[in-house]
Amino acid sequence: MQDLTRTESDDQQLCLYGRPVASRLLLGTAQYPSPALLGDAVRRAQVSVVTVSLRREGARERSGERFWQMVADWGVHVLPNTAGCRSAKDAITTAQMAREIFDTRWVKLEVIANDDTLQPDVFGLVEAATELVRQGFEVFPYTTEDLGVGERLLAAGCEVLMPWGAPIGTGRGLANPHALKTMRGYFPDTPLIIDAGVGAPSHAALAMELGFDAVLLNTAIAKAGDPPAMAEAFAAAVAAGRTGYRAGLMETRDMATPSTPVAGTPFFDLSDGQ
Amino acid sequence: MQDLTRTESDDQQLCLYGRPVASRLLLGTAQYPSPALLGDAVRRAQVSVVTVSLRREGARERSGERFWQMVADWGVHVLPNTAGCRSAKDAITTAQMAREIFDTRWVKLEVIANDDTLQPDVFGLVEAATELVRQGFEVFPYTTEDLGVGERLLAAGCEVLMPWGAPIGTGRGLANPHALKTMRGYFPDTPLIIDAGVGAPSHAALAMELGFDAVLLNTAIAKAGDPPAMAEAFAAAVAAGRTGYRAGLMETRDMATPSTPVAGTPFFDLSDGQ
Amino acid sequence: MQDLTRTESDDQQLCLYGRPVASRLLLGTAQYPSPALLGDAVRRAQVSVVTVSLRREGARERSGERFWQMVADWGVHVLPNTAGCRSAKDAITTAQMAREIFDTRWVKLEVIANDDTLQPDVFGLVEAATELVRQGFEVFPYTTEDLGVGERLLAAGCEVLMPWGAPIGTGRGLANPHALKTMRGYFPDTPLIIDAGVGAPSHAALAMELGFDAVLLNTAIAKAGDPPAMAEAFAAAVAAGRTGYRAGLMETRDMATPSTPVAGTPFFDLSDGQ
Amino acid sequence: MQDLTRTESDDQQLCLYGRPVASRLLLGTAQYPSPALLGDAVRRAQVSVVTVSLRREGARERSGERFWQMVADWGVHVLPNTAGCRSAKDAITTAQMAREIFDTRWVKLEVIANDDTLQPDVFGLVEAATELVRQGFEVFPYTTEDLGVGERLLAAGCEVLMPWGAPIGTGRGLANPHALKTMRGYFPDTPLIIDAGVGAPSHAALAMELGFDAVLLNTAIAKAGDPPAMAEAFAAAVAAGRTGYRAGLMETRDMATPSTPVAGTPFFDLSDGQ
Amino acid sequence: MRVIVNGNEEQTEARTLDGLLRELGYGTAKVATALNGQFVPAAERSRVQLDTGAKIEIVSPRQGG
Amino acid sequence: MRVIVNGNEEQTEARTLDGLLRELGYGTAKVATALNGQFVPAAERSRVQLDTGAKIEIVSPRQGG
Amino acid sequence: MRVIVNGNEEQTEARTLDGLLRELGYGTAKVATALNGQFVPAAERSRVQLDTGAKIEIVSPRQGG
Amino acid sequence: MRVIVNGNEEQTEARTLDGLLRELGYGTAKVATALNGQFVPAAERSRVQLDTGAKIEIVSPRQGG
Repeated sequence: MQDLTRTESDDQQLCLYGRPVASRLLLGTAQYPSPALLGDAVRRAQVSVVTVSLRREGARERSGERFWQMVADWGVHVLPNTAGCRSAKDAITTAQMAREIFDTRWVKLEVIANDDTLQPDVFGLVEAATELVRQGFEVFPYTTEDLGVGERLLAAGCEVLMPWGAPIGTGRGLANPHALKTMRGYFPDTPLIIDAGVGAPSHAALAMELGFDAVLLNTAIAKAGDPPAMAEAFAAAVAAGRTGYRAGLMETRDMATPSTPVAGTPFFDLSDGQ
Repeated sequence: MQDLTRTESDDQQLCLYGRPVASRLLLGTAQYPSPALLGDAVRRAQVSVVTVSLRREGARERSGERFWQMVADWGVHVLPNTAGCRSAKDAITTAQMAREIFDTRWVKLEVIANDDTLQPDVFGLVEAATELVRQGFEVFPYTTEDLGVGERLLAAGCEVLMPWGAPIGTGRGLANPHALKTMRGYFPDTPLIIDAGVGAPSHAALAMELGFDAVLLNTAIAKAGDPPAMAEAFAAAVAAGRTGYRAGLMETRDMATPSTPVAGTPFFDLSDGQ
Repeated sequence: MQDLTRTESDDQQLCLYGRPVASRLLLGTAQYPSPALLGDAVRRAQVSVVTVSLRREGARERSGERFWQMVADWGVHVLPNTAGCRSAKDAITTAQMAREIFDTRWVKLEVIANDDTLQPDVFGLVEAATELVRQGFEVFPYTTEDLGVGERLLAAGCEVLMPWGAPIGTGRGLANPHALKTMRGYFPDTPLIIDAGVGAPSHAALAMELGFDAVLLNTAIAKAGDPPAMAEAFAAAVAAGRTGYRAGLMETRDMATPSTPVAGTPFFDLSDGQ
Repeated sequence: MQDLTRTESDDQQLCLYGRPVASRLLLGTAQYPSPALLGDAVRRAQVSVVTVSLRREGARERSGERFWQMVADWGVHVLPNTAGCRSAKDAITTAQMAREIFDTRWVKLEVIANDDTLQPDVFGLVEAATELVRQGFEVFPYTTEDLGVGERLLAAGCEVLMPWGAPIGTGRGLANPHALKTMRGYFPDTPLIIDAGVGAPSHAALAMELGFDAVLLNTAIAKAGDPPAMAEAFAAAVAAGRTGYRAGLMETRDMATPSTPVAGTPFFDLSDGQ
Repeated sequence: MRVIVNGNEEQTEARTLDGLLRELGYGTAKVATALNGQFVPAAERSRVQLDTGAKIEIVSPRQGG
Repeated sequence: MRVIVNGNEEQTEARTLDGLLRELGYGTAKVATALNGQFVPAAERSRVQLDTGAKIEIVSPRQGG
Repeated sequence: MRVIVNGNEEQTEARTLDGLLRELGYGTAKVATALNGQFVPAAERSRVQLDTGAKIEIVSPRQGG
Repeated sequence: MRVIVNGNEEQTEARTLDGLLRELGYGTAKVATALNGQFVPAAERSRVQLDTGAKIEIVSPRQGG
């Protein structure tokens, strides 16, 4: 099998805020059993974008620096998140700190509504997105499949939308595939990235078959029995779904149809008479 | 992405009746827009096994020979089918003719119950399998997810079972994933190949994630907009699902769980007071 | 709400082997917390048919007689089963004993293939059905959605088929609704009763909406928190699904359509200009 | 079958803004083939609440008055909607007009985001709900399963939430049952009514089994082959689901479990030896 | 004076909403009204002045979902 | 003579199925019977001879699903 | 003599399956054969007698699913 | 003077954010800072005065999803 990540010609390559992105699998960096396994996963999946976060650091800890050095060595795009923020204000300040420390205008904007579902607070999200775009950020909003919210995020200046598949960490796949398909059709020209809830390679393939541009995930790889192998599996699944989408999926049918042609079947007349 | 078909060490490679099979995607050869596109599909997917059939041939037609020469050039295992047979008797005679002409003991045994679903006639299937095994055939029975039928096929001497995913040509994927998962658990040591009904790469990935050993399909590739690209997509999906299965899929959860750790979240105390 | 069981005129009433059956909910009698609760369930659901079984009885036990007296008082049709039989031979002998003791030609024929799924052994089932019909029984075969098996059962003389919804006792509902819908279409004139796997009233309603003639269940009522109330719930659900089926269900649509007409909406032009 | 709508004792009866509501099926009045069939549907389903709308009226038309007289004769609660409104402002003015003409503080608040899905514009919805509550309305907001939006609607003073099942008029049932179940658990004390997308009685039963308090629908009845019969079917399904929910649904299981007890099965030892 | 009634242009002599309804022949019809997007209660129709280009909504009960 | 009744070994003096039921005390109990896997109708129990090792099933109505 | 070849009636002078194939012009074509529903291996075609009304299948490789 | 650093109370002599970081020993650590919920760029830390009760966040890169 040749290298599927190379089969897209340049004009079909995904661009996010003007930057070409070779792999359509975006990877979270949390929860791995060890930094070594995380690094292996990044390499095995050949990812182009990883998400990172900010956390409080004690004076002599220096763990942030070690992590950062590792990430820098990968040579990937870094997408800092605002995970854990419960208000637009916190998310905005976190984004500002992230911009300084990671030296990037990209931010994965999370404004969380509640702990049960970790779903986006769509009001805080639009408010924060509006302000961050004003400040020059390139915002990747973690949102729902709500079309009206998507429209407001685009109106605020977002050029990418990241709807959830299912609640973060559940691994349930696409909870509402019909709504996600509708979203894809409603925003034909906006890069749409499924973020959260993807638990198995088949979920990632389905997302791509529906026409989504990329998949961002973390738990399903970090918590796999063998994270680097699972990273490779997801990379293949994303490529498979994308290639399948572009190759034109067959229409499903209600009734069976022979794959082997009926014409010329031996014993055809004899059978009739039996 | 490295070549996924090579990541399985020798002892994990699929063996069907003693023959090692490198690719877990088995490909049907019917319904392609042209022989050239069929050939491209076989090469792009790097398949190891293709299904073929027998049809009546006029005296000076020689189309069978041309087709056969093409297949021979691919250097793959050939799995002749008994497609279209409606009785054990017809299937047995067809298998005998196929053995002579394709010079193989392998036979994909189809005994069809009705035209609406093209589902196996499980009675005729067991009868024909019993006789063909007695005659030295290596039988790949196209069957359902019925465990009792599976047991009788194994008792008859079959060493592989090929349950349907959904009716032939429908592309609906796995119509009863719970029953198929049960079947996988019930026959832990028998190679199980999903045959029929697979319509999209995500379906193939799901089949492999459930632990099936391989996927056999035809229509979804032959009737794709771009069959060779779709063949590649399915090959990647099968590899993705297999790798994911072996890497240990995460458990799904009902409630959300943060991927980014909560400890050390900035503003955590401030937020509480808001 | 009027009495739904009375809304079917005589020519639409379900007939099973010539006997009119007022209620389309058939009830199993096992596993109830007490005989009193079982009796309440039978009355609350106004069932017309109950299933019973035979079990070994010690010399001075007389529990069989007490149970039988209770059943006789209900004034319902009794449908003895061959539950637990693993071979055609056992099932036939059990059916013969049941005919003598319950004084009925009806028998719910179960020939079980394995303990994991308790699914029908379709070979033993057809064998036993053939012999029992020959002996004058009116056989209600517990079968799968397999159309070929169904055809053989009809050929053997069965006039009713009872496909499973899901494995006995799982309460998972209809595991393969598409196949069951196909079965309904394939046998348009045979009474088809969903037997096993139904866990919630909505499952029973769905079965009836697909056009099945009745639903037979046990565990979902016996193991409910309040069995008589649950019996009533299932009776209502079966009536609802049946009435809905006959009243002509709407076609589902992919796109939204206003229920309130658009014409004459106030502010329609003003809104356009906003 | 006794009258299921009467089985709830007074303390379990649904109350909406302080008014007891006997039937948990709320009915839309649009799209019926004739006023007579609408009236029959209302009577057959014994509904307690119907939705109505406002539309532009020509000077000598008087169709509004005739419709209104019919509704008044039914003796039900009237719930005027703001269907078709695309902004908070339009919805507020429409609600004010409805309050005057229907003489009720109740309003089903719809602020529509787009024509493809007719989904709520959650921003406009919260804005309008806030203002209408301030003006003394009792607001029934047509919303999504978004928990954060639900919280803001409750904070605005709404005492009922009406999440969609699927887009209006699609009849697809509950598109995201897991999210709706989560919503039920998240708002344990708020009346939650499934509004829109319900296409079959089984969908309504499922909604009630998940613990929703009521179901509001229109198209599935109005567009049925026999609307009054379908109204009756839905009334029965809602009662079935509610009764089932309160009676304690069985837990689903992965493996089969016999309903008829194994102990005392005849031939048990003989069978072992076969 | 030109006004817009339910989306259609009309010529009217009336100076109040009340007068307009009478002029158009609504009589005692069960309607509710809005002027330029603002609700006008029945009791205030006689006090509300119409200007050229005013947008008036006159609505009545209808079937709704 | 040893026979197996409902899966358990028993000693019996009875020579017929009928006699066995009486000996065991079934009296008029509502039961059905099988001998060595074959159904024995009530009317034939007195004509059926028991041999050593005979397997007898004696069953009565029970709850069933 | 009339025989049925691949579902169509044919007149033939041949007395064996081998002869029939030659007469029809199959030459060295890669085919397999059955007579009256029974497989006839290539090596036995010359030993197999044809009778009037014999049903012969002559098949070759084709695409299959 | 008491301040709150990353959620914990601390005593400090420092009058600026810059001074506080030095006093606590952060040295050249790769950190970003906020004061009372507002981001403070590195270049402005020496110009920002601390008051009693000030809430300071000091964060660095971490794994994230």
